[in-house]
Amino acid sequence: MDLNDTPEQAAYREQVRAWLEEHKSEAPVLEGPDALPEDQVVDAHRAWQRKLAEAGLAGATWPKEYGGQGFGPIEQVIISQEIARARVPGILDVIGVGMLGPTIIAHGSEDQKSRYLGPMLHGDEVWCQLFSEPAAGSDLAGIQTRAKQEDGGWRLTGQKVWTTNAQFSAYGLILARTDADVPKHKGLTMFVLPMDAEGVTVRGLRQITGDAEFNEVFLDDVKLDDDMVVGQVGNGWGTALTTLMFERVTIGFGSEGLGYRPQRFAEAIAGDEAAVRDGDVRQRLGHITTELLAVRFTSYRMLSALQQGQIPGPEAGLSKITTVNASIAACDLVADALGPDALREDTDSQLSYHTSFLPGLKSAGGTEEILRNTIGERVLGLPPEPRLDKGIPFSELRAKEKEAAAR
Amino acid sequence: MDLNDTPEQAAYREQVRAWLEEHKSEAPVLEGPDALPEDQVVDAHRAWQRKLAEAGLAGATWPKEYGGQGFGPIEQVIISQEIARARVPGILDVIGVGMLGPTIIAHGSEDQKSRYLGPMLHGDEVWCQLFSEPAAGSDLAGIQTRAKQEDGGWRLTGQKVWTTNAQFSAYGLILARTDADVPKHKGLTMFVLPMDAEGVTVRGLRQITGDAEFNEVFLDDVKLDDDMVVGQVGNGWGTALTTLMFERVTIGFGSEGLGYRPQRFAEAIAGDEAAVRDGDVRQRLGHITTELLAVRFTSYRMLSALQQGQIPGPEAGLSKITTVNASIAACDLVADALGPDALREDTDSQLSYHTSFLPGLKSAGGTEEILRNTIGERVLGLPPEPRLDKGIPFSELRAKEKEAAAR
Amino acid sequence: MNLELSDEQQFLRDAARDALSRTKTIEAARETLDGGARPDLWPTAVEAGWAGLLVSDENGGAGLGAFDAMLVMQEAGRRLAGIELLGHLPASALLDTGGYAGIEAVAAGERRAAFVGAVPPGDLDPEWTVDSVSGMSRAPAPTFDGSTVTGEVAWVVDAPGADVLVVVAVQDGSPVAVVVEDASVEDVFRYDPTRRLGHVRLEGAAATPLQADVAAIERAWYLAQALLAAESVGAVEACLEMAVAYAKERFTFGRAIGSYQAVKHGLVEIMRRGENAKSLLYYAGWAHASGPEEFAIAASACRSAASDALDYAARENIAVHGGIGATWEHDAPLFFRRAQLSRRLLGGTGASIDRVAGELLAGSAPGPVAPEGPTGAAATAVEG
Amino acid sequence: MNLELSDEQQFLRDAARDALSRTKTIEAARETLDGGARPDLWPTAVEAGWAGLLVSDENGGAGLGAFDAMLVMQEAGRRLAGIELLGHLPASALLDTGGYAGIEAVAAGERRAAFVGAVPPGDLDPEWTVDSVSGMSRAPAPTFDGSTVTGEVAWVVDAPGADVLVVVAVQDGSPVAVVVEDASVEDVFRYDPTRRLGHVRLEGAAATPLQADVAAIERAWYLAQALLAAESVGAVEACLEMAVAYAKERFTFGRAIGSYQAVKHGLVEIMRRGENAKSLLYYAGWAHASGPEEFAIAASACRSAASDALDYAARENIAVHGGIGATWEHDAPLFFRRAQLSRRLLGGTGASIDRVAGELLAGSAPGPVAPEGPTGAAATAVEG
Repeated sequence: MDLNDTPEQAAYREQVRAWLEEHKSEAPVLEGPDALPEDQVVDAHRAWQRKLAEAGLAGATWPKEYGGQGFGPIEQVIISQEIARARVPGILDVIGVGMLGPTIIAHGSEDQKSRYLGPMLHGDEVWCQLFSEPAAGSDLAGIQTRAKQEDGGWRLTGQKVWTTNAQFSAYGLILARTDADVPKHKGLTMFVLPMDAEGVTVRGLRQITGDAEFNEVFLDDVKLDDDMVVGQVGNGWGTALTTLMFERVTIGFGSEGLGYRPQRFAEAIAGDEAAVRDGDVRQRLGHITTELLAVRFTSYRMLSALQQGQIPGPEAGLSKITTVNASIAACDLVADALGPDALREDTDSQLSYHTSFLPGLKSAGGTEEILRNTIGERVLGLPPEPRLDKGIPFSELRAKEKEAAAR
Repeated sequence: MDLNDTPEQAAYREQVRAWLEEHKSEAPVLEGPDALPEDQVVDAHRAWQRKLAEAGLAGATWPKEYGGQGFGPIEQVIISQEIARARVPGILDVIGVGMLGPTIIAHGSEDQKSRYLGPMLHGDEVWCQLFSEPAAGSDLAGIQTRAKQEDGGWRLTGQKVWTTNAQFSAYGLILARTDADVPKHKGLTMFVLPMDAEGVTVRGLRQITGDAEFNEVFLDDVKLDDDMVVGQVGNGWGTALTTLMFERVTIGFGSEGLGYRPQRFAEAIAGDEAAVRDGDVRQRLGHITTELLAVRFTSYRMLSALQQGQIPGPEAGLSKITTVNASIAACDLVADALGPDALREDTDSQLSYHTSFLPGLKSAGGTEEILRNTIGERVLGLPPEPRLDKGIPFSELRAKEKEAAAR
Repeated sequence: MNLELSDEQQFLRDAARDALSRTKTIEAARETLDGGARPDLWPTAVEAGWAGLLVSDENGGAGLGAFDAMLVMQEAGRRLAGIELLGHLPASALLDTGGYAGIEAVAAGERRAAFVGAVPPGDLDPEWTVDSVSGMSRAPAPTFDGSTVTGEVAWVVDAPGADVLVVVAVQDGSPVAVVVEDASVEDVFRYDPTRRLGHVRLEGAAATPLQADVAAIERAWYLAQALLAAESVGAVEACLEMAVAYAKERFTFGRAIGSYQAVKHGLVEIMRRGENAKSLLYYAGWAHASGPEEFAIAASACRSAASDALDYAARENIAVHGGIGATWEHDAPLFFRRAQLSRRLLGGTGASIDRVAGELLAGSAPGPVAPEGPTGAAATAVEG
Repeated sequence: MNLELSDEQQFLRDAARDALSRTKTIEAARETLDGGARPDLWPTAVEAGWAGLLVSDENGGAGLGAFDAMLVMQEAGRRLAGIELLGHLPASALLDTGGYAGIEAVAAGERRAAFVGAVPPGDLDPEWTVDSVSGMSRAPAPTFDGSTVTGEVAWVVDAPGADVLVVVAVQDGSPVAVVVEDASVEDVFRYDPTRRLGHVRLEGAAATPLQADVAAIERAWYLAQALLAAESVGAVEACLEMAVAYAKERFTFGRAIGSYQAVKHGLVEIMRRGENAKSLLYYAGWAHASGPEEFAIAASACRSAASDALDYAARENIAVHGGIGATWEHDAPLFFRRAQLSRRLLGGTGASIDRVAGELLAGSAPGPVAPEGPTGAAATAVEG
């Protein structure tokens, strides 16, 4: 057991640190009082990603032939740690480089790889993930966006939701139903969607916070050529699973990835003598800290396993559950300690923002219930719930549901 | 809205109080340093029940023709309150008089009523409830005790469990399967079981506390005549529901009936200055007290509804959930405040006893999960879970389960 | 014993529901959050006669009880109606019994009052204190010198725009309730668009003392707690209805989500908490009318149960709705905002819970003699 | 970075599992509760070499680290083995570095040691304190006058029958670790038959000081916390196995109960808590070896997570089993008893949680620089 770098890792860390030291003055300021004007943020961030990519600090785990370094996860973590240490932003397109690029590497055609991966890595073309729909969240395979085949291509109609970055993306990876007459997991296909195609409309979706953290994307008879299919027609679910596996790795990093650190909450109350001396405040803070520290070391365990070539299982979702719930408890604690003043929305503290934002995060990336189901069944080997949708053609299933809801 | 007695109720209360004042010296001492020797407790308690019955203070809600007073629930509560106030025991056979007698009144033959109700009310014959089995707890209708018909009677074989008072009961009301070839709720029949019948064995069942609070009852080819059937053959489930409805009323009285009062826990820690000043201890005590006070007023609401002739719904189970969980939290709090000393088993404080006893109580009278299911479906109108056992003959069901478990 | 609502109470409740349904209060809350004007519901309250609810007949009021006022608050809570009764009602009760000359205008709602209360001493803290602008450290109650009052009270509910402030202050160590008609109130907005809050700053403001003993002043504080509780209970019921309806119509994996135990049990938990809080409203209502020595613990228990229930209900409502429940256009976030701010008002929920513990530890025996159930014993509940 | 167990660690763990499986420890616990004799497992510990686990090579020990000791404790916890290592190991570490003459006999297990520790000062309490016989009010640590030690320490784990006590006392305001070989120890039994507890009473008992600075004395205290945590993690794993197995074989309404969400999610919650605690064992092990300034927060977090996880697991295990899980013949109650008593030992779990908060508020930055995940940003986790 060793948390320290091997000599090779230490050397690599030194190299990354040196590059960042030299270039950090070129990094854009995205937050705080010196932040760039909002309308310059995306372009500045994009330019910074290009520099990181040129230095080999973006997509380090991608194979060399597609512009990566062919590194393992530890080196990627070293990059992330050093970026955090230098207090500069990471890349702009974490969804593309972290999840969608790897999906194209695994399932895309050679033409797709050579066309899309380079611009993605360099931030020239940002990507978004178009999976979720209003009626397909927890039950992701219940996708209703239809793709009808026609000569040499497809026509897509439907609606996607919870799409991060759609407002400035060049492309999206979209999951659509190409066959409604087979059971629901079987009739799906994955496509590349140019976001500027005719019939694509992006609309910001305001959250409880008042900000549009996500988008809705509407598709009205959007034409796609055959060469936009990723993987095989009808195998969209299998392709999506690859994306979700990479998402899982990210989720496994829980509070670390989400930036909810215990100090942040402690600092908020440390100035109030009565709070610091209150037994209830201290117990709650101690509990929250314990949970968030545990997530940190769970992520090290996962990283260690990744490094040994193991694929993380669904238990990675536990870190997301822990992080979200502990962070919710922390916001609650701070508001109890500071009173209504903790809920002011016109400051930099972001506590009020997180108070509003976190309840929605409970449902993102799989609700807690779905995660617990999956872990119970796949990891603990518990029997599944009876499934009423198994083997039933999708079109029939919808009709049944409508009927049941009407009762 | 009025919590006070009407003039009639006040007059009745006065009358009960006067009787108790006059006779309380005759009441047995069942607990504490002056308690009777253990082997005299049951007989003394039985004699006391007889006196209460003769004074009209047992089974007051029973119809007059069966020895009751034909009163409503408020008068019964007045009796219970005055008994508590006088610090004397109530009746011995609360299960018989409270639940099984009313079941016989509702479903029994005239012969059964005239034979059994009188001695039950007077404590001459104590009764026990023989429903639960090792494999039929939450899923009570899954009963496996078989009753095979033969000339003029039945032969019963099987095992019952969690039977309170079986060790000194004269009779039991027993639910058995008379037909395994119909779906499980349909093949059941209720019988009167003389506890001294040949083939009946009672064995104390020790709990986590070390005491045998319950019994197991084994039935080995026990012969019962036809006149022991209560209600109709095959309608045992319907008969059992009557018993369970009366049980629900009792459960609805939650902490009151169970005797978990907030003062009791407060007293345990009030002497420790550090505990009294600790913010965490105070928050926890405040929460627990709030929950237990709520149960008290929920019981008043139920009583008020009962008095208007309404039958309590499954939501009465919420009081049991609240009481048990709040009491568990209270024991936990006291042990946190007092340290290991709270767990000594050789004192009168009973805190250690309750610490051990309460986890088992979670499952008694319906697990929390079953109660929440029922309330969700019957009160909130939520759709039921898919049922895999519906309409399937009992014998087939068992075979299926065995097969599934073996997988 | 009879806990059924009387015919008059049912009428009062139904009339409140009807009157409040005429304004789109929830939609208005969302618009206010987006910068729109706050709807003025005070005329509705005046028309319905709620301003004088707790004022005696002879002073032009309806002479009703705390429980009746709670019924109205419950309806207001159900619709997130930003009506100024939470501040007005406790103030009006003190003005009524305190010999205030302008009481009839207050009862008629021509003059709106607000209660600038203080937390009574507890088993550990001998002082009267008020909420400070930030932090758990509490501020001393304002001081009264016989003619003027000085001090600062933060987060006073319904203070902005009130014509009359009833301020709890301390004179020579004893509490007094004084009337201030010309105070400096800083209008502050925090998180919940339905709530009017003010920081009241008094620097030698002219003040007239009311006839009110310590018990009456304490009683007003706990009345405010009970009214806030009632308002929260109404909001819990609204959340439960919303979540149950969605759980019946939303399908995943071929089943309505309400058929899954995780969802079902969560909804039952909203109900459990809501019903507990509701039972405690009866306790507070009874204690206000007939058991004054228990009103402190009853109102505090009621407030803490209701605040916690609403916090739970608002969060669960969002969770049951999934992602959509956290969007701007949905009603669930408005209830969430209400829950979060309400928890921190009037001393904060934690202080109410602490008060319950303090009262219990100090030996106030809560509750009248309790029934032990028709069959009177524990064992029945444990029979399988 | 590599958190995999080394081959030696895997061997140590497997050997422990094997050695402990030779005694029916769980059955023995039940019999002890019923008045039977407590099995003596010390010979097993001696034979396996655990007595000298933390003693350096040159003093006849194995010279292993805290994490290795935790692996052994985890196996002991899994089987409720009442082995006296929790008292012995921290004591042996102090004796090893403190220049104790009889260290080789201690390393060989010929003489069993017990640690009579004290809670180090925190951000609010400047004193060294020990557990008192009853209540939250803490007692001062014993005092040392240069040759004798006086004071009373309650609920000392493994003290009865120990040959050597290592007592943390205070001399002129500074902590010292002293060796006492002739102490009065009252054997006390509380609730968990597998645990040997003693009230240690020292009235001018002859004592020899060890060479141990404040850091070493604090370190011994937190080592005890980490070992208790490891033991609890093992018990959590046992509860989880037991409950999962039953959930697969018990049927209600035609389905295995493990297929119901309420049961399934509860079992996953045991796992979540157990895995969190297990991750913190790594933290404590790492901090003991390489991050001494974080050992206090790491061990305290680890102990609190593990104690809470075991409490939850033991209760859930009973609940999943239904009525049968609360009967005398079942193993579940024995784990429950273990959980309840363990929570209250060595200062109590609440004190550990408080210490985590105190360390954080005092500004000890926990944890090495943390990875932000391979893709390094929050947004990915929120993508539907």
